[in-house]
Amino acid sequence: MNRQQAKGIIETLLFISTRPLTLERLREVFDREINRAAIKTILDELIAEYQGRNLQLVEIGGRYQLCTRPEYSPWIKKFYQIEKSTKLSQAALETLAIIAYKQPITRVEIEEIRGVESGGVLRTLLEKKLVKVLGRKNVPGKPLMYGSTWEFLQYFGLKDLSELPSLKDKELQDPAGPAESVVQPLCGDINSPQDIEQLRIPD
Amino acid sequence: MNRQQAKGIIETLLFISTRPLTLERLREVFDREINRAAIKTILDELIAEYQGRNLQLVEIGGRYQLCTRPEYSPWIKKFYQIEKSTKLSQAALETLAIIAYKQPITRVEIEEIRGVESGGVLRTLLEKKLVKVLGRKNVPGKPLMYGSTWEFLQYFGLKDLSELPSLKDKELQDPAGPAESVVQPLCGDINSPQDIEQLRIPD
Amino acid sequence: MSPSSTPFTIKLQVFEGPLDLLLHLIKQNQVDIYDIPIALITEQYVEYLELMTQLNLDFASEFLVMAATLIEIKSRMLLPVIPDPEGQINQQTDDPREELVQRLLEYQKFKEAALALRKHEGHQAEVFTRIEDDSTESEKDLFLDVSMFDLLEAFRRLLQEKAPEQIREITRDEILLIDKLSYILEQLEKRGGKLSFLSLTEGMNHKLELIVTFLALLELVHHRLIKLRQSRPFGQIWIWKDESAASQGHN
Repeated sequence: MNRQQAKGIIETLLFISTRPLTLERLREVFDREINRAAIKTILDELIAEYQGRNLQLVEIGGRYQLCTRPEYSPWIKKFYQIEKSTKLSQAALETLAIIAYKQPITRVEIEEIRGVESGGVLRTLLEKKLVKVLGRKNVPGKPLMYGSTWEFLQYFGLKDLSELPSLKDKELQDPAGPAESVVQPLCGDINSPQDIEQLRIPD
Repeated sequence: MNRQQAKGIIETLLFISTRPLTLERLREVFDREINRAAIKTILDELIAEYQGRNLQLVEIGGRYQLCTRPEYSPWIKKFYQIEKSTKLSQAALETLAIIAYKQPITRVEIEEIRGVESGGVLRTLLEKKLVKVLGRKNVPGKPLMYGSTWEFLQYFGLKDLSELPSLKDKELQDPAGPAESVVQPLCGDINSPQDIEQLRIPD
Repeated sequence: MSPSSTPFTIKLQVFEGPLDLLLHLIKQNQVDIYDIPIALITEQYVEYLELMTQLNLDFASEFLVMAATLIEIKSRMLLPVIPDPEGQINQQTDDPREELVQRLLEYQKFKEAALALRKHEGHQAEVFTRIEDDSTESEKDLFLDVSMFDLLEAFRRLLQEKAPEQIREITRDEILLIDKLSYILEQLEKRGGKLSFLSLTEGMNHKLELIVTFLALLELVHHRLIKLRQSRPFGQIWIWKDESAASQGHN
């Protein structure tokens, strides 16, 4: 198998799949006889080639997908008579932001930050698969811990969690005051319980 | 609307549609403000451009469709086979859930809950190593008892069985609904025969 | 009914919680978040709550808790600062507002983050992928990419939507899967090949019966006799006769 053929196969598979594909899934088709690096190079080449085209190849959360360009959406909507898409509520968006930056996080910890009961919003997010249960926290009551999903990245078009906008807020930063810790998006393995930080409970 | 934009729109529509499109159907999206000849020219241009690519744009019986090239079909078939084998069917998922929550459990007991013969599904799950034989139940016939495996935990990203979501968890419940648990995860040692509970369908 | 047509009402409903309302008041008054004039803010905060009450608007109990907190802070501000046993006066920990300021700052960060995410959401809503072909959909129904939560969720909703009216002893052979299978197909035939899940389960109050019906549906999907469709998440589930499979003579 030469490289050009492998590229053709990869582009073909990206085209026929209606779902985004991981590098590993693509490798399986070659019986893993092509190494990851080679596939990554081909994918990067394809992404670059598509930059000059009417379609685009995007990487989201480690998955690759051929998709349309945003500027053509009015015609797609017209063609398929798609109505305006429903957006997430402010409450859902807020909760989602907290989960994305603070994962793994429990419901009580989310409510601590939001200042309001958040069970209903959390349920909606679970149903929409934008968040998932990561496990249980090792504290009394063993509450569930939540984190963001791959669908979360897709919904917002993020390549990975490191692409989350930074939380630093200039306006509210007090230069004289104690250095407010900037919450950094978590990029690594978020499943290990060591990563759990105790949130201070205001009394 | 310039010509380049019209071309981008046409290519985009051909891409997202999995069915072949007629020239007339494409014209509708422009409110028929572009004449047939102009659209035909754009389509012919696109066909020519795609000749140097890994995908192809074909005209069949007056309909246009973006599709793959025949030489890639072996890989497409392989890809779909992998897709199919790596996903669990709904029946398998059902059975797996019953085993996970009710282990150790015999085939007959599973079938009592599901109401259907489950030998085939059980075999698939055993092959995929998602369930394993835990031992024999001390009742006439000495039927085999099944339980979940380490691979099961891995598949669902669970640390251990205690992480299985329980319906008692507040977040997973409807606030309006009754706080009632249907299935409880088993947390202790599941290998001792004393733990065997007679299956009962919750009422 | 509340007079929801007044612009005032609409504005009130925007607040996601007490912290949101407080941030609004701080911004409106153009005061320093590190030096909140607590008497002024408390007064305005309580005014808002009173207004909401007058307008008969529901607000979460957390709003009331915050009002109490504000009033407590206000009264503590009036007390003289007492040095701790070592005779130290710690401005940082002794300012009764400190706790609240930290909470507001923390919440503010995520409010901003949500705003940034909103932009991403808008952009991504304009990107489309290939539309799934109908002919492959029945295949997709069979092989779902699901998590454990999906299953439990499906089950939970099923059982909760139909809270049992009465619990009675029933013998196992009273509800047979085969009966439910034929019942579903019969109902489908009666209603021209399309049936909503809700109307199918109408009048079924016993959990076991619902469970068996649910399993019967899955079984029919498996044998490609029916298709289950949902046009959107949380939407009504529709049961369709699977014409394609019938013509192929699938068993």
